[in-house]
Amino acid sequence: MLELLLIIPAVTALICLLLKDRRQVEWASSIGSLALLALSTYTSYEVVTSGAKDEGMLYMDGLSAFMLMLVAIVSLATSLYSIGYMGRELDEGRFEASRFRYYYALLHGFIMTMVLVCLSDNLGIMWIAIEATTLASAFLVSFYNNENSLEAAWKYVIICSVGITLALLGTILLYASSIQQVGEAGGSLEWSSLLGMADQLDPTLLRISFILVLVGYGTKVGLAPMHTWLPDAHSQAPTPISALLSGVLLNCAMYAILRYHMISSAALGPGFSGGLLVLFGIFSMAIAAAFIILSRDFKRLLAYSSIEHMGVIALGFGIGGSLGIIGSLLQMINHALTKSALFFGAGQVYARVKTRTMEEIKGLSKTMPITSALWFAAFLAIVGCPPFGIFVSELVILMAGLQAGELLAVSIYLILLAIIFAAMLLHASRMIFGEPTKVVEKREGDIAVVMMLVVLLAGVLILGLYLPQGLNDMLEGIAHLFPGGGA
Amino acid sequence: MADYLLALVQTAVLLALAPLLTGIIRKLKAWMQSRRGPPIFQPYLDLAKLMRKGSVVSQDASWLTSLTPYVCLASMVVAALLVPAFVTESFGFLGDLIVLVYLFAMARFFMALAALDAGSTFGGMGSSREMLVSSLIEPAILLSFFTVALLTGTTSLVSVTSLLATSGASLIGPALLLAFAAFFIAILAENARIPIDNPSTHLELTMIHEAMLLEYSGKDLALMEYSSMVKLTLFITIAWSAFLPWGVATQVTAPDLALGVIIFLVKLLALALVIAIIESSMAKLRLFRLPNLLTGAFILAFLAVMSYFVL
Amino acid sequence: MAEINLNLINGLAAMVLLAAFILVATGRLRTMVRVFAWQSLALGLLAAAVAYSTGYWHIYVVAALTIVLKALIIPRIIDQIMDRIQVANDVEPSVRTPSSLLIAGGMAILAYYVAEPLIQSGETITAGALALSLAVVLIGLFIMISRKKAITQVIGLLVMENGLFMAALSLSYGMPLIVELGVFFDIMVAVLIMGVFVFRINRTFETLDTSFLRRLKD
Amino acid sequence: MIALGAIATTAALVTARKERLCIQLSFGISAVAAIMGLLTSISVFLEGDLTFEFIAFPFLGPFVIAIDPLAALFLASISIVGLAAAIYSLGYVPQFIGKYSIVKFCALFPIFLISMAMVVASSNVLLFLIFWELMSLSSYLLVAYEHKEEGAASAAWLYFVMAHLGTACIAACLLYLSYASGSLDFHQIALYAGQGMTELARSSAFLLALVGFGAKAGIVPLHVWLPQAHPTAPSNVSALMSGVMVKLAVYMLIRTAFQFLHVDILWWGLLTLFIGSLTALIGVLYAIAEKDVKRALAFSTVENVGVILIALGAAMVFYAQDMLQLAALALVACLLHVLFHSLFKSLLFLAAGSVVHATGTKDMERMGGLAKRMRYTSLLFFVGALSISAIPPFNGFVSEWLIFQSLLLSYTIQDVTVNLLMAIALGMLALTGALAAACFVRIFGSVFLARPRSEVAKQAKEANRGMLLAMSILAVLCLLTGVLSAQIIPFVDQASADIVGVSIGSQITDGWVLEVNGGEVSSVSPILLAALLGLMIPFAFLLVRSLGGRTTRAKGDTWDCGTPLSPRNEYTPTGHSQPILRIFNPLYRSKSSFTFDPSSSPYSKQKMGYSSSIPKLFEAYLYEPVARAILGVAKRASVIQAGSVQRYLAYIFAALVILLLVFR
Repeated sequence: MLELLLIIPAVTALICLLLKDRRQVEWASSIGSLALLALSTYTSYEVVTSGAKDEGMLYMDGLSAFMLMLVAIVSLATSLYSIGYMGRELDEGRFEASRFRYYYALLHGFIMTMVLVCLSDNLGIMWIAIEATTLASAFLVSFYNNENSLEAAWKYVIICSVGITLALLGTILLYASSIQQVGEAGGSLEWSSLLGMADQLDPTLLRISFILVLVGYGTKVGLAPMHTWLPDAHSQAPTPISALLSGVLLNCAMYAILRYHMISSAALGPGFSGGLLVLFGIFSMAIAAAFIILSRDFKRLLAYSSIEHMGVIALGFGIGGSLGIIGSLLQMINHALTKSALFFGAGQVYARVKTRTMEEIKGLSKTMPITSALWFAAFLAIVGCPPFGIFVSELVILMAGLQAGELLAVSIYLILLAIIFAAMLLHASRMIFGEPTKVVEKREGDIAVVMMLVVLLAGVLILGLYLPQGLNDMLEGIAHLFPGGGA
Repeated sequence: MADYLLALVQTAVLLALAPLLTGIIRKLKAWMQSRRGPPIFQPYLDLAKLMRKGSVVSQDASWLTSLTPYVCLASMVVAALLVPAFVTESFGFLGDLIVLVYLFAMARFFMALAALDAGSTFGGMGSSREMLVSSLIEPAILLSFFTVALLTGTTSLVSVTSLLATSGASLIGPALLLAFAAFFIAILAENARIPIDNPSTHLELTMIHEAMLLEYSGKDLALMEYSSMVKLTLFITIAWSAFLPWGVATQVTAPDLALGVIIFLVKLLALALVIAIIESSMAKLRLFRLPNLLTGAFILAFLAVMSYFVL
Repeated sequence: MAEINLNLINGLAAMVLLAAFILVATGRLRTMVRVFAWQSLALGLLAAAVAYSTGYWHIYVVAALTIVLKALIIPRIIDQIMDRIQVANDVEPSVRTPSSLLIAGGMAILAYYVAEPLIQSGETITAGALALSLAVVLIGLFIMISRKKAITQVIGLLVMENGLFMAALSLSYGMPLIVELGVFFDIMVAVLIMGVFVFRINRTFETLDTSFLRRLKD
Repeated sequence: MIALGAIATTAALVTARKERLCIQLSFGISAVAAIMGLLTSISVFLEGDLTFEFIAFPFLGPFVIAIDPLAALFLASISIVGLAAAIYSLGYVPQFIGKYSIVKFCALFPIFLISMAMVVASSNVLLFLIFWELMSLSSYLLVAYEHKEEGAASAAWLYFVMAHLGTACIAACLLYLSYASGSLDFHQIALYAGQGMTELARSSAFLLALVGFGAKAGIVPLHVWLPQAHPTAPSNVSALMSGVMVKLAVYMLIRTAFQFLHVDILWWGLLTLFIGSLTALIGVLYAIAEKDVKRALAFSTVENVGVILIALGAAMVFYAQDMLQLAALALVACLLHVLFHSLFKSLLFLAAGSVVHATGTKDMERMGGLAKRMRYTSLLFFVGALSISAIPPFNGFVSEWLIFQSLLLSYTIQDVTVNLLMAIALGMLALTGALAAACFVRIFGSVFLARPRSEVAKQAKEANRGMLLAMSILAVLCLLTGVLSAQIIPFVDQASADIVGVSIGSQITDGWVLEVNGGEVSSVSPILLAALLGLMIPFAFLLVRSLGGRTTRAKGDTWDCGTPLSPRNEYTPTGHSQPILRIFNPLYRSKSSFTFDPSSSPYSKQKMGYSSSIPKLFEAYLYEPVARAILGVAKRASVIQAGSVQRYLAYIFAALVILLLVFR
């Protein structure tokens, strides 16, 4: 039954490839992602109620159901948005008409690989899926085919493949440790069985394998020293793709690290891997803070804010405890929704003002009042203002940090959050308020996008004020999955 | 009920004596500068003359100018109600030392505003300098009252006087004397006497208090002059009854009362003499040298507090 | 009989490391591709030897695949690319050869330092090869860092893959078959994509020198 | 109340198009909501606490909303000022119709009001933090409302960043307390927080709370945003902000210090006392030197916050010496001053708003002579000025008198150094009081009296009815609370008894008279004073009429000793404050410069210019260096993203090597 989840995006990709006419391709892609969302809601509902589903190669428990929902929601939003966006790009002749089909095919191929990451039980398969995401998205990043996007794509491919090779080495070491301990027959790469026999694994091997995995997949997540590809890729890729990239791809890579984190905390106790996650989390926030202050291009600004939020999520999981895990999971959803809203808004602003350097943009609230108001609300949400969810999830992580006694990390976390808050808000308020510099006639962004922004922001707003019971049980279920997280 | 009547009489005496006191000071000053000087009842005659005159008001002035004279007089009379002069009876429950300070502040507030109202430079200069002087001297006044509160445990003037009067010489220590000295400087500052301000001239450089009255004429001028005279008498009576009240009648019996009144008059004359001596021997300090004197008063009061605790 | 096998395996592993060192030393692209082919061949033979000594048939399949894919097909693809683009043959290393050799030596020592505790606990016959494979991985990474040309970065990545495969062999006689196949498939696709990109870069930048790729920065 | 607020916001959003209706609807409903708030607070005083529970985040447990007397007191002040501001906005907001979007203002105003009410009502840490930040967010958007003016957006930004820093400190402190006591609920924290923590932890928690709430209240080193944000905000918002929002920080500081940490360390009280007097002095000094009328009022808010902190510090010192009677007295004085300040400061801001609305400028130099043109506004401003300068019959006098009494009674503490510090605080408070009076003489004099100094001031016309009604409500309240303070104190005492544990209501009030320690220390009867003063004025008028006969009152021009008087040689605000500026120069470090017109003969100069500027000390020495440091670090860090792939790979390589070495 889980295979169906993989087949849908694959089939949609194929159909898009074959269809010639633009309208049909658009319809096919939206139906495909709609079906994906429906099926994933059904399966995750089943998982929450009747426990994990193990079907040979594929395995689905609370955490993967959660990730699947995330992937499905954001991909639906992206495919709907790209209809309008790519349509306008096509009319402006930014790329040849023939490559229109490739865009949608690659998009759904990319979605399929991400679904595979969430579902695969075998760590090897998961590695292959992540490698596939890199390859699929490499073409999408270089879709515009100009120098900058090519450079960004090249860097993206090279850095990520290096990272993933290191991760493969980590997987090999883990696999080897499972063989030595249990003998030839028991050796398996299914993380569920590995989790079972975690305490018998050889600690030194496990420690080195976690380091390699953390550095490897950390490159895909964009944690601090390995984040360098992220701002280039996000700013050069077409807007829907960068929304998908930062909304979901980073989370999938984080999901992979979490699997290893589960195994290593079961074997070595949460101290080791948790400490590393906290270290990388704080380091990424620091680097992101430095660059947010200086950045001049608003898409790069959003990319750095993704690095910062991934740092916060890593910090949350590193601190652990049921509060820490629930806080980071909440942070993941809120970040995915808000970041996609921000990118969609950015697309609208770019379409209107035709420049990405923030100094030249002024008085947006005059040129496009509603869209800029929503965009500003998204900015407020991403820096963590109360009615929106990120404020609550950051507070929950703060509580977890205090309970875990990580006073130093928490105080740095608070200071960095404040600096980022000040810097982001300064950029945003400069763009939104004041007299418009460019004489641009007052015309609203197209309605479809405005509606999408409203839906996304409404989601984050609800999560800020009230946590539905169903979602709450799901989160608590996941918290119990983590060995350390049972508290 | 009797003591309220007595308090009323006491206030009436105070109000009546006020112009006489100013007349005596002027006479003493003149006498010291070896000139005859106007008769001591001259202030009464001036007030009566002014009462009959009509008043001229500048067309730019607002409703505030006509309201201020009455507010000043009212606040001065209410303050008079609270101060025990020669008998330890007054409408004490109405307010204590701090309320007195605020009543004087009220009069000063209205006067300064009225000075600005006519729009002339003199008024503005007078009001800005008056506010400067008052804000520098207020800490000294309150700290001297603080010393009194330390000594007697209460700030209501009536109980302070009765306590100090009955306890005789035991409480007259350095604290009280220092506080009295600080308060004396405050008297000079608040009532625009020589070292701070020159009451007798209209030269814009030297007048602070007079500048504020410049715009007034006729009845309003009479009221303003009268209230500043009452203010001077009140300050002197407070000085005596709050710090060195021996000789104030504590029981309501005829001989005590008579003795109290006589001693009160003698005390008034003594301080008037001291003020007259200072006025004829010292010149007016430059405006920006005033802070040294006024901070000196504050230090005196602070020393008084220190000496109470330390000694 | 077992000793011969052991010596053969260790010898072949040493050959692979030697090839990595030569790669670091060469200045010309063509020879780099040649040396890479030799390295993959040695690796294939190593796999065959391990298969022979352990009797696991699936390693034979993997060994054959390595030889066919990495020793023959990929080098030809790279040669084709280089002919089509007429790229200058020199490698322009940013780090002079002697110092890069010293660094590669340092890498080997680090690899050994890291792998040392693992070797004791490893039961497989080829545990000793782990330190060597780690060294090859690190050297591959170093090649990517120190060489300017885009193609050298591809070759560096492939060398890292070889190191990985050798590590898998030495630790646990390779991964389950499906995973191995998947890994090979991924490498093939990666090389194809990089080839496409190399073409595009050459068309837009007229050179493969990645130092021109410096426009995106903060 | 909350439901009504929500309806107001939705109403505003729904009727976006038709501006007029949207204004009436949203402000009408928020006025009704304010009245409801007032009723709830009164009901709490009469019947007792009001609690209400609901589940928002299941994994965090139930959220509790509880209003105890202390919260009810603040809720009352929010509702009164909210009511007045809502009515005022009916007349004030239409002026924005052309320039800015009305729906934004009408939607945000009720949210701001409701979030303030909820801050007071919530008794759960997370709920409190959410509404606290929501309050800063909505006020940020309102302050940035008139973003066309230059500097508005940056002032709003500074305000929001400072508020956010404050929230970060508060979050750290409150969450640490909830961790120490094991639950998020205020009552649990109040019961258990004390035991679990060491002395160091308690002091650090207190310091965090002081800094966090201080940033919001505007104590000296953190006050920088207040004089920039309040003037840029529309007047009804700045009235709400400085009237009420600043006080909520005091509300939470009281709750944290007394209920959670059971303040039993002496130096906490002394520190608050010291900071309070410093804030008061610096606030008033800057207020006197200020030319912009709303900035002067903002600085005077800083000064009043300082006075409140002095009273609070005194209460803490008494509580630490466990002299509960005196602590209750000081706390009552502090709460009274909070309540009264919210009344007269919002009155002053609303009046200043109508002046700015009428003349279009905030610069006092170009005003003058508005008393005749805006008769009622000047009268109402006058009432506000009287109350803030603590002139007897009005409410400012009563609260300042009580603060003086509590400081005076400090001599009962045995420790001499504390007594001396209290004496110094008394001196500073007296100086600040007098300077405040001077400041408001200057403001009232230069804005309303004498002749108009500019064209703009000449055409000023009276504010419309809605604005006048709102202001007169506040003015009447100022007088009533002053005169009838004896009746109000029992309510305030209920709140302080809840905190300090001892009720002194009976001791303080006896019929119409306010007494301290049952009258044998001192007593004042505001009502009788007012009656006497009220009686005396007509009596004096009659006396004068009887003595001097009919008073003829002729209109002449001001005495100008010959030279024709033009409005230019009136005493301008700069002139008025110049002597004080010179005397306190070491504190100001003001730079003044004279410019001469070189062309004319050396003896008689045609044109002479004098300009004096007060450097912003705190920005220069505290905020700029911090900002420069952060920027410097950021620039150095930006070298990482230098573009070359090799360098990026080198970073990964380095990270890997370091980790392997460290964790082998």
